[in-house]
Amino acid sequence: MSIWEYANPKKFMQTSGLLLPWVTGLAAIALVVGLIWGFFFTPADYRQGATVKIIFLHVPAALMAINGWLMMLVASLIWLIRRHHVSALSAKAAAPIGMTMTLIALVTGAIWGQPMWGTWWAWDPRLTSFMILFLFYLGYIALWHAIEDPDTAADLTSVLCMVGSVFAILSRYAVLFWNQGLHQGASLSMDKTQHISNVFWFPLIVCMGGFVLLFVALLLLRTRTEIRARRLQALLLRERMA
Amino acid sequence: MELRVTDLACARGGMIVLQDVCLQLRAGQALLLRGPNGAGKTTLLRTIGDLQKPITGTIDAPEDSIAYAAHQDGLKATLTVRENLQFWARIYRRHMGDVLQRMNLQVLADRPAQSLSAGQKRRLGLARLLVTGRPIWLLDEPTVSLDAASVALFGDVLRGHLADGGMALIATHIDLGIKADVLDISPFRAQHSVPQAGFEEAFL
Amino acid sequence: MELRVTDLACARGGMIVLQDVCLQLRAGQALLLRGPNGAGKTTLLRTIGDLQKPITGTIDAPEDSIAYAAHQDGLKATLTVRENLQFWARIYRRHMGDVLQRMNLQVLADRPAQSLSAGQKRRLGLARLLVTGRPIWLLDEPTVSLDAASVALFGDVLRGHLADGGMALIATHIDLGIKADVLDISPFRAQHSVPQAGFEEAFL
Amino acid sequence: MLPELGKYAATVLGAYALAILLIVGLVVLSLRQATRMRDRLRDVEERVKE
Amino acid sequence: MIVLLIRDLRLAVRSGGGFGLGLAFFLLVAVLVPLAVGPQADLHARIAAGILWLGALLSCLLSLDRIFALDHEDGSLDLLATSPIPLEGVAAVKALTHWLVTGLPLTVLAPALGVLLNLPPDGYLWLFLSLLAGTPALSVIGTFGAALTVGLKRGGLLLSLLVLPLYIPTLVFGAEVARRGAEDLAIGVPLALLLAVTMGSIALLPFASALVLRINLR
Amino acid sequence: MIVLLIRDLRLAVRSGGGFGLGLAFFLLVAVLVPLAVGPQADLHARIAAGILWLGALLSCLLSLDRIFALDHEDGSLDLLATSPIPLEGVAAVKALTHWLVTGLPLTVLAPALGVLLNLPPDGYLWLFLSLLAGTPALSVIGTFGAALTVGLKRGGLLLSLLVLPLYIPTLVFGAEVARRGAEDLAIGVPLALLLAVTMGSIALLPFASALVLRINLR
Ligand code: HEM
Ligand SMILES: Nc1ncnc2c1ncn2[C@@H]1O[C@H](COP(=O)(O)OP(=O)(O)OP(=O)(O)O)[C@@H](O)[C@H]1O
Ligand SMILES: Nc1ncnc2c1ncn2[C@@H]1O[C@H](COP(=O)(O)OP(=O)(O)OP(=O)(O)O)[C@@H](O)[C@H]1O
Ligand SMILES: [Mg+2]
Ligand SMILES: [Mg+2]
Repeated sequence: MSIWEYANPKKFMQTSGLLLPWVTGLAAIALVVGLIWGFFFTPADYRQGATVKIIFLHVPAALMAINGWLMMLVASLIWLIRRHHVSALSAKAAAPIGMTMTLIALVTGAIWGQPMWGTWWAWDPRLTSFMILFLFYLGYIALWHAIEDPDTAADLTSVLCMVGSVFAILSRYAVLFWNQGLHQGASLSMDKTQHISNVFWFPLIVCMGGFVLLFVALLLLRTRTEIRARRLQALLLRERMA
Repeated sequence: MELRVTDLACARGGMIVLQDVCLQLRAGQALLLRGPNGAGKTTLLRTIGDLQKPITGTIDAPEDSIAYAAHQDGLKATLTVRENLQFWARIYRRHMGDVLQRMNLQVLADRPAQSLSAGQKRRLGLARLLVTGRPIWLLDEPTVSLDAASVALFGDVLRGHLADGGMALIATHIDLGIKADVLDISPFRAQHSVPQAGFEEAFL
Repeated sequence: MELRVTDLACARGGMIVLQDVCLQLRAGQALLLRGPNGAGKTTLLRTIGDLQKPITGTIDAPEDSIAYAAHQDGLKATLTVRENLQFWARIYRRHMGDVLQRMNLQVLADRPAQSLSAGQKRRLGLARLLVTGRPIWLLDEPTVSLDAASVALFGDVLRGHLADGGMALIATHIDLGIKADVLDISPFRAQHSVPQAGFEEAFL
Repeated sequence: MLPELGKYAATVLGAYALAILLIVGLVVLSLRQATRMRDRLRDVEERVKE
Repeated sequence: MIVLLIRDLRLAVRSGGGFGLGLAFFLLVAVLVPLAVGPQADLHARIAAGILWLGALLSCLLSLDRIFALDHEDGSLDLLATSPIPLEGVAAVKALTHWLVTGLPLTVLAPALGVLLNLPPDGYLWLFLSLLAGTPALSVIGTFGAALTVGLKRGGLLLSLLVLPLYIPTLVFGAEVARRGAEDLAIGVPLALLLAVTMGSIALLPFASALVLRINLR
Repeated sequence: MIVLLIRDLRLAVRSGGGFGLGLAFFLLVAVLVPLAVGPQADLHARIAAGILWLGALLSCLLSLDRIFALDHEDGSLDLLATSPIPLEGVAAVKALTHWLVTGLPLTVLAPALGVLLNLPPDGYLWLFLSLLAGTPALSVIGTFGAALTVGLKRGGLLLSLLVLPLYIPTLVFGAEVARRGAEDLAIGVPLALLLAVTMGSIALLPFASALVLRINLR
């Protein structure tokens, strides 16, 4: 059976209906375990003090903010190439989740920045590119809402997502060029020498898993809502025409 | 040269409006589309004019042979009548010739389009068809706002076009005074059977 | 109650279009304005409707008694048919009553105005007249895009309005199927004599 | 009950509170939209069947 | 007239929101300024109050053309003019709607954007208050400008051009209040002047707008 | 396609000029910034290059909605789509017209406005060159945004919201060139990057615009 089967809305509704409780449960468990572990059972860092505990929200949220956009990009491509409605609707469903994740990363980062750098906000490239990502999400969502016809909206937002991705990457380099920053580099990668210590590493992994699952659960839920909205619209239209 | 539409289904606002439309136009023939308000005449013309995609079915026509005249005339308010026509003539790489005379626009030729009355604008919009040089005309209520004299004038122009081997597909509620077959599109209204359990139907 | 226009001259785009227009409407009377394209029908209606000032002459009508329906219907695309009508009803401090039924709009009541076809939009535009509750209607080509059934429907509505003591002044090129006097406005076309030496005339 | 947060208590608690607020907000919003849509669709499906 | 207000608010919300968009534009300007002038925080702190005021003004400006143009295009302005509501009322309601949809949300958001631009902490309150006092004037003046250009197709740019000079007093006093507030100086005089400008505009300009509308509809 | 270019230029000139208005808006921004941030000359000198770039960008932005909307409203876009000209050509011509009417005059005027803002003398040349290299990208990207929103009534604000994030790379590199030029630093790298962005946009975006237009006309 090909994977495209799941692009059939009926099939998708069945499968996602089965999956949803499990994913939700796992997400809840992972999040609760990870956050409690991180919040209660990790020591304060010798340099950053207790603020290091923010990492368990900040980093997973940042991760999902970027992955959310990537997911939208892939879904948009699938829609443009194979015209599976579910994929367009899932892109629509993902946008608000991604935007919230971006917002969480920004807010926790800002709160963290206050004690660490002595300022809520600095025009560091990482932060700036997140702000820009936030703007891209805003524009994408606004475009979805502005267009009446669902297929046209799907087409246009897909094109915007693709063009936007190119410009988002360009902006990232532009911003890097513009200002070399304060923010720590990505030290998550395994081969880095300055790997953060295991005390923080393990709960962080759990939290990241939790955020991924949370994203998937919300995505399934919202995609189901979008599919239903689409069907509702079609039914109402039919009723009117009859 | 002919226009042949087979088994066409077309949609508007996400709903199939017409189904199984078949029609055929031969050189020199005109066809009047009839149907009550909301029957789907505009939708059908836009689909044949390649402004929207058909849901199913085929439209066979020689390439670059269709000229479409919509409810709106596409006039530029600040350009004069002559400049407006000349622009379209150049776009279609043709000469204007005596088109202004034929649509009785010579006295208005140097007035900006914004200072025309409703019927005068319409005459200019119809004159555009003549400079496209295309054989198949799709006309959506062409005589709206025209007075009797102008309707007759347009009738002459249309007969001339047909005599030259042109074709015309015309949606209208009023009598144009030309000899033409009539196609009532009400029978093609799409049957919206209540969808079954499946979800696929929800997605058109 | 009556509408009386005496010695009216009105201008469009800085040019006097009509001169010495006199007309009179009594309760229950309808008057059809006839005239070729560009004769000045729209200009006359706009002047009587107080959307532009007359150059000379007077327009006598009871205050707040005129409702004007232009080429454009003033619909809000994102509001539904019912909301559109309700808005105007409230503006005129009246109730909608059975207006939707009378214009055969009940099935469309909850659709946004943008999803209507040309003729359906026009029906909604005409329904607005009914909720204004004003006795004098100025109608500029009211039946554009309407199919035969809707024209008949509107004819009924109009007859009802007249029977209730209303009045209507209608510019149209086509037959509405109601009994009414006809006024050809061509004779009122302004004489553009070359202005004499003085400066005043040049400035209208 | 709370772990020792030192002088950064407000910072850490604030960050957690805001982040959790945002997550919960999104979840609640999604759930509400989902139930609403499910109910509306069910109503209409039933009406259409008749 | 309440009816008109309700309809306009509903239209604003339905059409995918003049609501959110003005805010988003404001945010964008706040982000673009540092990208344009470079990343020095001290520099930002010095220009923050002024730039935020300018950003608020520009977002107002961009939404002005919707005030009358939509109603004019679809013919409802003609119909409103012949309706029992006085045109003065229409103009006032339109200005109020514009402020509710644009000025008010901007005012609320502005302090948050102050963070982005390193606005000194003392400045937040005064920025907020100065915008609260000044944005109504922006809406009323803008409505006048919109009424002036209502007949023109896509007169957006001309509108901006006409309105910007009229905005200058509001901008100068408003930005002065916000700046002095941020630097902890006395703000009494500019605040009083700002309030005077606002009150005066609100009291007089709707009449001017109605007059101009009447001329434009002719 | 030349015909289309000529017609559009003629329309731009006749309709009382997108020509003058873009320039005037640019001028106004340059005047308003000092009024908003206060009268310190040293401050102006530091922000001049950036603000002028931002002003140029905003004036471009304001005229974007005219690119397709006028043609869409009066129906000529439908007619153009069924004409022998490919839509890619239409999109390219529209972008070119926009640049000729807006970007080019802005570029020429910018150094003069530099005077108003105390731009250091070294900066004039680089400001001019960076605008010359960057404004075509602004027009092309803007055309894409205008094509996206063409079906929407008064989509002006949404258009700004969609386009501004896309403008960021151009703005950053452009302003960087102008700023470094004013401070006598090396400008090779940002100028090269700016040119790359411009070239890339010009080469690819007209196709995206045509695609989007086709979808919107459906
Ligand atoms: C307001 C803005 C901030 C944003 C948008 C932001 C964004 C990000 C992003 C995107 C990552 C993910 C990096 C990756 O996985 O490769 C990250 C990681 C991180 N951030 Fe932030 N950040 C912000 C502020 C801060 C502040 C103020 C601090 C603390 C001083 C901080 C500390 C960290 C740390 C420790 C990591 C983990 C780095 C690693 O080991 O990978 N961030 N941030
Ligand atoms: N955006 C939309 N959403 C839903 N339905 C629509 C939309 N636009 C049009 N319709 C419907 O599609 C049908 C066909 O419309 P169309 O404009 O083709 O009719 P028409 O035959 O041209 O009518 P008329 O004679 O009034 O011009 C109508 O019933 C109309 O209500
Ligand atoms: N802005 C303008 N400048 C100059 N002349 C104008 C202007 N607008 C209209 N006219 C002229 O005024 C005359 C009257 O126009 P009006 O629209 O009143 O005619 P009408 O009788 O309504 O015609 P139709 O039947 O075509 O609608 C026409 O000859 C028209 O060309
Ligand atoms: Mg039609
Ligand atoms: Mg007329």
